[in-house]
Amino acid sequence: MLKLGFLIIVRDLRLSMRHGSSTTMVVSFFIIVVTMFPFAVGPEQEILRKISLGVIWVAALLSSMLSLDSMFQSDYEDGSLDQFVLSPAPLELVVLAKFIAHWLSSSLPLILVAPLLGILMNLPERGYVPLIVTMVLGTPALSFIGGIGASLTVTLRRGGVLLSLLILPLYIPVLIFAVLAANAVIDGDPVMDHVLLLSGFTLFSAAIAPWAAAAAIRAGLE
Amino acid sequence: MLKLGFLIIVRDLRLSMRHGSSTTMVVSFFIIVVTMFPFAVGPEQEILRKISLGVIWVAALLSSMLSLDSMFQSDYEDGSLDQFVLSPAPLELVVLAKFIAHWLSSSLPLILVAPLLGILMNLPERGYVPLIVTMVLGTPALSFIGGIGASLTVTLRRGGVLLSLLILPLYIPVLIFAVLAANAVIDGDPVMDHVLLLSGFTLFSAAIAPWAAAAAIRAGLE
Amino acid sequence: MSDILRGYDLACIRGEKPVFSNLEFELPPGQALILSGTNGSGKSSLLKIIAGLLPAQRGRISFFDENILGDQDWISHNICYLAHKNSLKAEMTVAENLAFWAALDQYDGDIREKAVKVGIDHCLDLPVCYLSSGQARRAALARVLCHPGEFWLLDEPTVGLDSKGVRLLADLMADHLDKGGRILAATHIELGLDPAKTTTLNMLDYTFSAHEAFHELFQEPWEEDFQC
Amino acid sequence: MSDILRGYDLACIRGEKPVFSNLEFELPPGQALILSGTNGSGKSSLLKIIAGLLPAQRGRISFFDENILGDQDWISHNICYLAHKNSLKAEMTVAENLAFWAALDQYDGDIREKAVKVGIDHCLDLPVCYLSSGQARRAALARVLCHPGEFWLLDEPTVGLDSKGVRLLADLMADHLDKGGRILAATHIELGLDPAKTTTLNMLDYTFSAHEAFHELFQEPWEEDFQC
Amino acid sequence: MHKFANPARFMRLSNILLPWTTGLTIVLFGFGLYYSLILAPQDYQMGNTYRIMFIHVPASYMALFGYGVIAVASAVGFIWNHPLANQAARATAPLGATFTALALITGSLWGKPMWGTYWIWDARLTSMLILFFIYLGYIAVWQTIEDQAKAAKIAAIVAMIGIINVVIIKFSVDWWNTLHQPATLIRAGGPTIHGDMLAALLLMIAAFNMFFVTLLMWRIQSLILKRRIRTLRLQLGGGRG
Ligand code: HEM
Ligand SMILES: Nc1ncnc2c1ncn2[C@@H]1O[C@H](COP(=O)(O)OP(=O)(O)OP(=O)(O)O)[C@@H](O)[C@H]1O
Ligand SMILES: Nc1ncnc2c1ncn2[C@@H]1O[C@H](COP(=O)(O)OP(=O)(O)OP(=O)(O)O)[C@@H](O)[C@H]1O
Ligand SMILES: [Mg+2]
Ligand SMILES: [Mg+2]
Repeated sequence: MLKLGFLIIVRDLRLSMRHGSSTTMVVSFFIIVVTMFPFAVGPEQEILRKISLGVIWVAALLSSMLSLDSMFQSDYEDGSLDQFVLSPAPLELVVLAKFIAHWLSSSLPLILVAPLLGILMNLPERGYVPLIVTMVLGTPALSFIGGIGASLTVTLRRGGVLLSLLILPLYIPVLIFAVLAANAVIDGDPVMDHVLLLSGFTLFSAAIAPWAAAAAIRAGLE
Repeated sequence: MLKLGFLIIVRDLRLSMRHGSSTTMVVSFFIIVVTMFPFAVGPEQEILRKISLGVIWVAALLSSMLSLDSMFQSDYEDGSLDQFVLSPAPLELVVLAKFIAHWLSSSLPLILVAPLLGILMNLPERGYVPLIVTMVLGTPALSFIGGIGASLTVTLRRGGVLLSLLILPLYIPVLIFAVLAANAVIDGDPVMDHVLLLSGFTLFSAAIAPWAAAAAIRAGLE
Repeated sequence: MSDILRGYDLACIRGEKPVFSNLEFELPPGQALILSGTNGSGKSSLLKIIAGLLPAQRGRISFFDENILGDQDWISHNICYLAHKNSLKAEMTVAENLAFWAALDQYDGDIREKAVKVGIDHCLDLPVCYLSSGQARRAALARVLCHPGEFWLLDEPTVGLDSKGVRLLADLMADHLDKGGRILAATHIELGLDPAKTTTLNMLDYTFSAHEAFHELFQEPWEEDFQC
Repeated sequence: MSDILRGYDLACIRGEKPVFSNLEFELPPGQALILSGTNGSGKSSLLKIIAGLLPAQRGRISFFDENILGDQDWISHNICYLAHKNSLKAEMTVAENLAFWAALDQYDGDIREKAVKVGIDHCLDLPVCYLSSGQARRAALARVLCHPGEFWLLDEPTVGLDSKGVRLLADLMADHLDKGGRILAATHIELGLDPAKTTTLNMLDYTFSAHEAFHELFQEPWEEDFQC
Repeated sequence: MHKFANPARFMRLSNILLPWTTGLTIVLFGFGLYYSLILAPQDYQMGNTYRIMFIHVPASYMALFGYGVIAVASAVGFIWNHPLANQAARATAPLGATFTALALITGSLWGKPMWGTYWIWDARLTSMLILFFIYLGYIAVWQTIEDQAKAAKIAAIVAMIGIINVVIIKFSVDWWNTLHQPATLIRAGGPTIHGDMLAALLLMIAAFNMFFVTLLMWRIQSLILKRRIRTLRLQLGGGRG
């Protein structure tokens, strides 16, 4: 069982390496979105400092979302999704493996470059560690929730934009808790509550996502 | 000739109306991205006021970009693009028509809802008119430049993310001039320079985009 | 108790369009059932229903007195489904594709040998996007051979194959039947299988009128109190 | 000056893979040229080259002493190309699709009449995503009929068609030939066209060895100083 | 359960009910408007602007009520594959979204005189805004999917996840906001509300509720008829051959 999941993760990671490496592209998108902000809000250090954490998190959300589209879409188009449904591996396992592959290939690299962007955005020094920690705790929830959205829209023609409409509201709790936790550290406030809430939300999404996504795929097949 | 272009515009607009109206979805994405910022940077009215214009413009950029993907992709996948190349309508005309349809179906609605977002983001009252005017002047450039990007990536499998990488840097001049112009109005500074640069950039992109895009499509066919 | 796969009283409605109803079939071991019928008569739909990819409007399919309709577990171990689409990843090579599906379907035979059988071995190291339409179809057929399931559901397997490819396919199907496997295939081409082992099911015998279908959907006569 | 379409010395390399070379063909008015050959022998590639969708490695195609290879203007007014893909928008109805292409290709005949000819008229108001594979192929054939071009390039037009559909297609092709049109078709099926009007081109006569192709690409003897 | 699933029976029942609910809606609105615009006294702080409340509060309740209806109908439709429940969920969505929009609009119109700005990022306002987005997403799902059976299932999943999210959002927004800006701005009423005001408010809420139910029945009827027509048309169009 575990072996099957591992097999799927390896395949998905390999696919994300081929053809111009979608990983590089997610990272570049992340960097570009963040660098647009100094142009958009003006170069004042004070404002940048205040919004830095939020902007980095929003950019991470958007980048992670951007690569969701391909999580099931290409499998659907070439008929592989049907074969996954028919295969002896339970569909819940298949989608879970795909979520993990998505996190590894799109969120993990974001976490690695986030400190660089912190420098660009004038993030206060005490903010780096909380930024990384909240990203580690929060980004899996993005893959899980986003995965539900991807599975809901996969069978729709051009579901891409609908996808964002469905999942962005669900991303908001992650954003709120992550930013609250990181800011609490920066301001020296108590932080455990927020961290627990953030982790709780991630665990909760991990618990429901495989079932919801598998159900959505089964419902969407035609 | 004009008739053919008109035909294509009507077809593309019709397609964007069908199936859950991609227009509605672009607009929703726009609204949602903007509303994420208060969560990310906190609800203080003063900060929101300062970044409002920039955030709205960045969100407009990203939303307009999101719908680019479908500009040629679905035509490529179902073989219509080959037929366009073979049709008596010059490919330059075809892509121009598609750019116009894209602007009508994705940027025009953004311009219409932008004032609402101004309210949410606490945009200063003097900012509304410049926001709208710069959007009218600047968003066509987004469709043109984005269209070049879309045509470059159309023949690549999963070019979506690459697309953003190619065009976001080219969007930055639009962003800079637009925000400078709007801020100049709000601050009561002279504004004509920025407006001229913005319009110039739009005209320039309109002049090169059809040729570049047509060439890219011809080169990409296999 | 019977080792015959039997469909009873099957009905299908797609996108509100009634496709077939009262369909019955029998498939004993070592036999092939060929679905024939005009375009749009519901061949692909029937195969998808049997594979559990489409819900049937009504009816059941029994095997050893169990209803296997929608029984994912049974289906996943016994059925191998070849669709119109090839289920191959364009970015990966043929060998990688086949190895992946074989591992997922828990097949542990020799993949290269199967590839030789469908004449695609010289393309094993090419990415699938470099294949011509017929080569890609052959690769998809190789996947069928690398599946341990006893039941083959083949939806127009000959599409894109040249005449040698069609003969090859017929031989492979005959082999499978000889080994006691069973085949359900939708095709418009005469495959030349042994007539003693082949039954043909004509989809046109099971048409479904809209009137009936509407009752079916809403479970009660409707016209009596509502005319339009 | 000749009204025969003639290909000279055509060669094709795809993705660094040599496909065919020294290919020659002739196509007088009212004639059909059937491309045959095993899977992967280059039939689709040849059609794409003629349609200007793929650059040829070498060679020319002349018509009235002009090289029409890559002459977009000539091609767009004379050639109608049917690919493996159907070029129909899934979200639009069949009628809308046909009307759009007819308008773009500047055809001003009756579309419904053509749809009747391929037996797809009852689906005219259905969105294309509701069609079965054969129905969609028929709709794509209707597009070919709604094209004013004299040259038809058909890439496996019979894919997915039932036997009635294949006969129908053969009749339509015969009609087109009678009117002086010309057809280049890649197919693995015997269409039953008038033998007097049909020539067959076997792609296997024009194989392209890797060695030759290598010279071709680098235009200079290479082996003499480098052996592998 | 399945007896009620029958659309013919629903059509019969709703044809009997509709005239009554329509009449009741009109009567309630008549009284409600009379009470709220004429009988209810002016507020000593807010003057007449407070009368927006008589639209705003019922609309807000209907917005929440609508989502409740969708959630229940979706669950029933998903579990028992109940066609009428699916249609009910679908029919409710645009109504709920409209009332949400109405609550947002009346709220922000009221906000201008009260807070000097149309919008603040207060917890209640924010969660209402997100509810609106969830409504839009739900509607978009129905619009995007042609196949009704499939759309019903997928929309049901969206609705059920949405309800979880509404709860989480409500709670997380409270957290988010209390840290930065204690919500002291809202709440004009409370227990000290004037008797006539209360009567007017209750009447308006009842009127809105009846209005909602009436519209819902109408919409379900028209969805059933639409479906019937589509089936017939598909049969006429898509024969065999
Ligand atoms: C866009 C802005 C607003 C939104 C989205 C909004 C939302 C809501 C909602 C959802 C409710 C009903 C649910 C509940 O009781 O918790 C409600 C009730 C109410 N709102 Fe608003 N509101 C807005 C602005 C205002 C303003 C500006 C005022 C007056 C200063 C106001 C006064 C009230 C009152 C008095 C109630 C009834 C409270 C009760 O009985 O529980 N609202 N609003
Ligand atoms: N996009 C591509 N990139 C690289 N090589 C390709 C590509 N498409 C096809 N080829 C190669 O070119 C050769 C000719 O392909 P083509 O599609 O023309 O064959 P075909 O005669 O149409 O075959 P079939 O009968 O299977 O359709 C094949 O060997 C194939 O591997
Ligand atoms: N996704 C769909 N949504 C709605 N209706 C569909 C869908 N797919 C097919 N249909 C309809 O269902 C009927 C049966 O289609 P199906 O694909 O099963 O036919 P088929 O027998 O396989 O035909 P073909 O020989 O053309 O492949 C057709 O009339 C078609 O219009
Ligand atoms: Mg079929
Ligand atoms: Mg081919």
